[in-house]
Amino acid sequence: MKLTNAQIAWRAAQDIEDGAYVNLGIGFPEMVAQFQPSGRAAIFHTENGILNFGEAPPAGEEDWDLINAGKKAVTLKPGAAFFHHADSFAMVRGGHLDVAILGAYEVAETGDLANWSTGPKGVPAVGGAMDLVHGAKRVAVITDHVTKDGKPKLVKRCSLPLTGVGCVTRVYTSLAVIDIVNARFVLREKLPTLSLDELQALTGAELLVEGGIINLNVPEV
Amino acid sequence: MKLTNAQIAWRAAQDIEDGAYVNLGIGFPEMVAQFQPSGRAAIFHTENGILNFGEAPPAGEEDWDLINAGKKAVTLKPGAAFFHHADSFAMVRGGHLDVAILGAYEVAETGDLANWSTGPKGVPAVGGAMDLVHGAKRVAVITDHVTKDGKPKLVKRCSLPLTGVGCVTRVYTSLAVIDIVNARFVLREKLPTLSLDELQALTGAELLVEGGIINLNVPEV
Amino acid sequence: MDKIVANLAEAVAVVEDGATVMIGGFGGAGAPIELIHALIDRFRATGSPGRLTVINNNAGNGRIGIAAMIDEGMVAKMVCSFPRSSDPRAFTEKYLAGEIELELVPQGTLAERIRAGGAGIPAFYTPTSYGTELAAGKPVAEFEGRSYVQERWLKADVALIKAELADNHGNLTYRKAARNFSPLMAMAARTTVVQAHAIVEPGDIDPEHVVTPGIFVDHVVKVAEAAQEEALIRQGVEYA
Amino acid sequence: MDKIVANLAEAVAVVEDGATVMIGGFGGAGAPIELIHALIDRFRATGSPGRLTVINNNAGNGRIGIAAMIDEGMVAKMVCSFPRSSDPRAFTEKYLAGEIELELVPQGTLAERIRAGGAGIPAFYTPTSYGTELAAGKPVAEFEGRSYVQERWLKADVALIKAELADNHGNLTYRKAARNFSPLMAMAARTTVVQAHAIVEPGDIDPEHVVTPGIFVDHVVKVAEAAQEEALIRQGVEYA
Repeated sequence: MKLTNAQIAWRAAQDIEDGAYVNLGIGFPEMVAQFQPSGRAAIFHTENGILNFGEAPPAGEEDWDLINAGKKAVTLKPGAAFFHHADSFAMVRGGHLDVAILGAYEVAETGDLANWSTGPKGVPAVGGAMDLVHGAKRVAVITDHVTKDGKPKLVKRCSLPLTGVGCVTRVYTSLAVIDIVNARFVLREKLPTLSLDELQALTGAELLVEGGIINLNVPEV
Repeated sequence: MKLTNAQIAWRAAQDIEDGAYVNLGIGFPEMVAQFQPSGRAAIFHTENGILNFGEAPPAGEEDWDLINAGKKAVTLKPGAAFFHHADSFAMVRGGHLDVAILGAYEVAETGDLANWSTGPKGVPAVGGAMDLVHGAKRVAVITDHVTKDGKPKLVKRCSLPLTGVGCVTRVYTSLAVIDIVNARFVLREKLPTLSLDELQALTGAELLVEGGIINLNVPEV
Repeated sequence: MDKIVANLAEAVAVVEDGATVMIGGFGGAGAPIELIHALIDRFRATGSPGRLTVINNNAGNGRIGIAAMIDEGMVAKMVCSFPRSSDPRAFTEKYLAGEIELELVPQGTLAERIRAGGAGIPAFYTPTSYGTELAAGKPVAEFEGRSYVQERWLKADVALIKAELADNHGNLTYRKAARNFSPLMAMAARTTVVQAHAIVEPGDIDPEHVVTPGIFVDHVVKVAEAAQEEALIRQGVEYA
Repeated sequence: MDKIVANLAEAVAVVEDGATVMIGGFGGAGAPIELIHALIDRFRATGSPGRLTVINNNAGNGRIGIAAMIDEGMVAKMVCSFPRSSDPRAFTEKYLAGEIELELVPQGTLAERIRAGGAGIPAFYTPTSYGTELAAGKPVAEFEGRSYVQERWLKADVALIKAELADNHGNLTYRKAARNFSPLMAMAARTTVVQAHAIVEPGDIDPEHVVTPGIFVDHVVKVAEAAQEEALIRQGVEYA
């Protein structure tokens, strides 16, 4: 038993404050926007030059000059702004975003992240990933706890090419919520159906426990 | 006999091409704008964030949010633009201006310019002078040929604090037009009433002559 | 999301003793006179905030605005490019008496250092000031045969700026050349406080026309009838 | 002052063999398809310009635009952050065959390097890519206890960009997120060539709303009915 991607996104969304400025990585992290708790409205930033964009328009009503970083059509909310790429990455690199939520191939207990390259084969592509891991006040990762063939994605040291060094502070997985404190994994929440030993066995570095573990209860979404 | 400031400004204005982007230093250099040859229109830049500003408004009609770098009220011409200070100095430093015309305390044959400080006394103030000497495709100086007490302003090496190193390429003085080529003064034009020896005696470094001296004839303005 | 605050006193409450404060404006254009005077009012009433480092292109004019802050003894240091004006007494007197520190920065370098602070660029190279006394002690490097000076970012605890329109997200426009340093300072300060001529509904500022996106803004106070520093100077007004 | 040129062929005549060409756009938003296709037409007719270095966020999509340039064999090197797209065949095939060079640059670093080129900043420090293979061989330095990578400016011989409105001074506005890299590229190229949806009289663009001031622009050509790259891709259009 594990959380679906939507449930991981839901859990990550609970930690986003009202009025926070948020960048969601392309792909799976984009789902986080769907699960904002009622009464809270984050302002979403896309690195191609929009603040405060909203949902996708209905099919057929796309404006292809109004897209997000994943090149998907979006809409604007009142109070939006357009700006060029240098200003956009000034927001990123300058520490103006409250949260960036990204996907991962591997996260190390040191906070190192690998999420852009699976190695030297094929065409490498980095996009904004290496910029996003620097600057946001909080860099969080959402990910399955293990790879498709069951290997830990939370590891002692990354084996894949790094996106950034010591940048991740919280990981939301399909099994747990884990903070990175002083270059160690600290377990905060886990699925109640899973024992600590079972979770540890699926994790590539030691899980510390400080002051109790909360049950990770996520609704069906 | 020497040129008035207005006549020096007139002479400098003759070298500004139609459509050139020009920054005029505050004070005396601002006069250059009055003497554009007919049929030519330069675009004037002021470092506080305006392109294509025009003359001063009539007294009493000033808008003090519409000023030049000397804090004098100006007007706009059609096709003007406002921008912030970083963009403004990107224009300066990035080589986008065709000409900057500045005043001088001293100009050395090396192209060094001293025009911001007369020494350690009083309150130092530099403004945009050190930025303007870098980046414009052509940095010209307009100045009296000598100081008020008759000392050369065109010198072998500057004695006053430098504004920039090797930056000036042409000097329009009250007596002559002089280019700086390979760190030497090359005389191009002089008042016909003055002999070369007389001009040399008023100049602090050797004047080279290459291919003839043109008579510096300037109308009453 | 509502960044609007009720009054000037609340707007400037964020400035603490010893803070570094960026203040928008080039001469009188863009000078947030009402925010500055609210800060002076607070200092007169409470003795705080003092020992400020103020970053502005100039160092005050006459007996109002930044000059009045200096007169009041609130300012320990000025970072500016041109500490002269039509009436520079306030700064000049304190400076010559050794009672105020001055960091003189070329204007374009000042702008770029502030932008760098806002953009997360800790250092950059510029040709400006190379070979001059203002480059003394700074690292130099050669790129493609030309020499450059390394300059560091400038950041601030608070920016005080003046805008034309604002919405409750903090999106801003400016008025003419009153724009100058303000969009950069909004980026470079931990807390940006804005006095706006008018507050409009979100969406009333066309997203294409936003100059400062709200992400760079923390507090906005409406000052519909703002004074223009140059006009006050010409009227001989003193904030005393 | 008149920067308007009569047609696309004249607009792209400035691009020479071996040139470095910045091309605006992020995916399809802002891609100056008509300028690119005019360049391809010239190449097909004359065999020039070839051996180009192209700077763009991406490396083309489908069989149009930059992808068509690559297919045509005009491009020796791409500088980009993300050489993938919904149909990346053109670049992928040439890259895997070793027939095209790739300089991969993080997106924010790419933007900042282009801005630096336009702003006369030969080098700057950024935290981006520190400790990664994309920082290999680059100088690093520590500021205030944190490590940064030194990055160099990017300049170009020519920029090809798409604007919404232009006047004959070259003042520009953009449409929505089609703005992206274009204002930066206009600054960083020796010659900036613009295709504009409409050409208006000087003064028709409010000086407050100008995004790219004319000083950064050299030639403007009107393309009233410009194609949108993404729309062409979805229609399956190929420029062959």
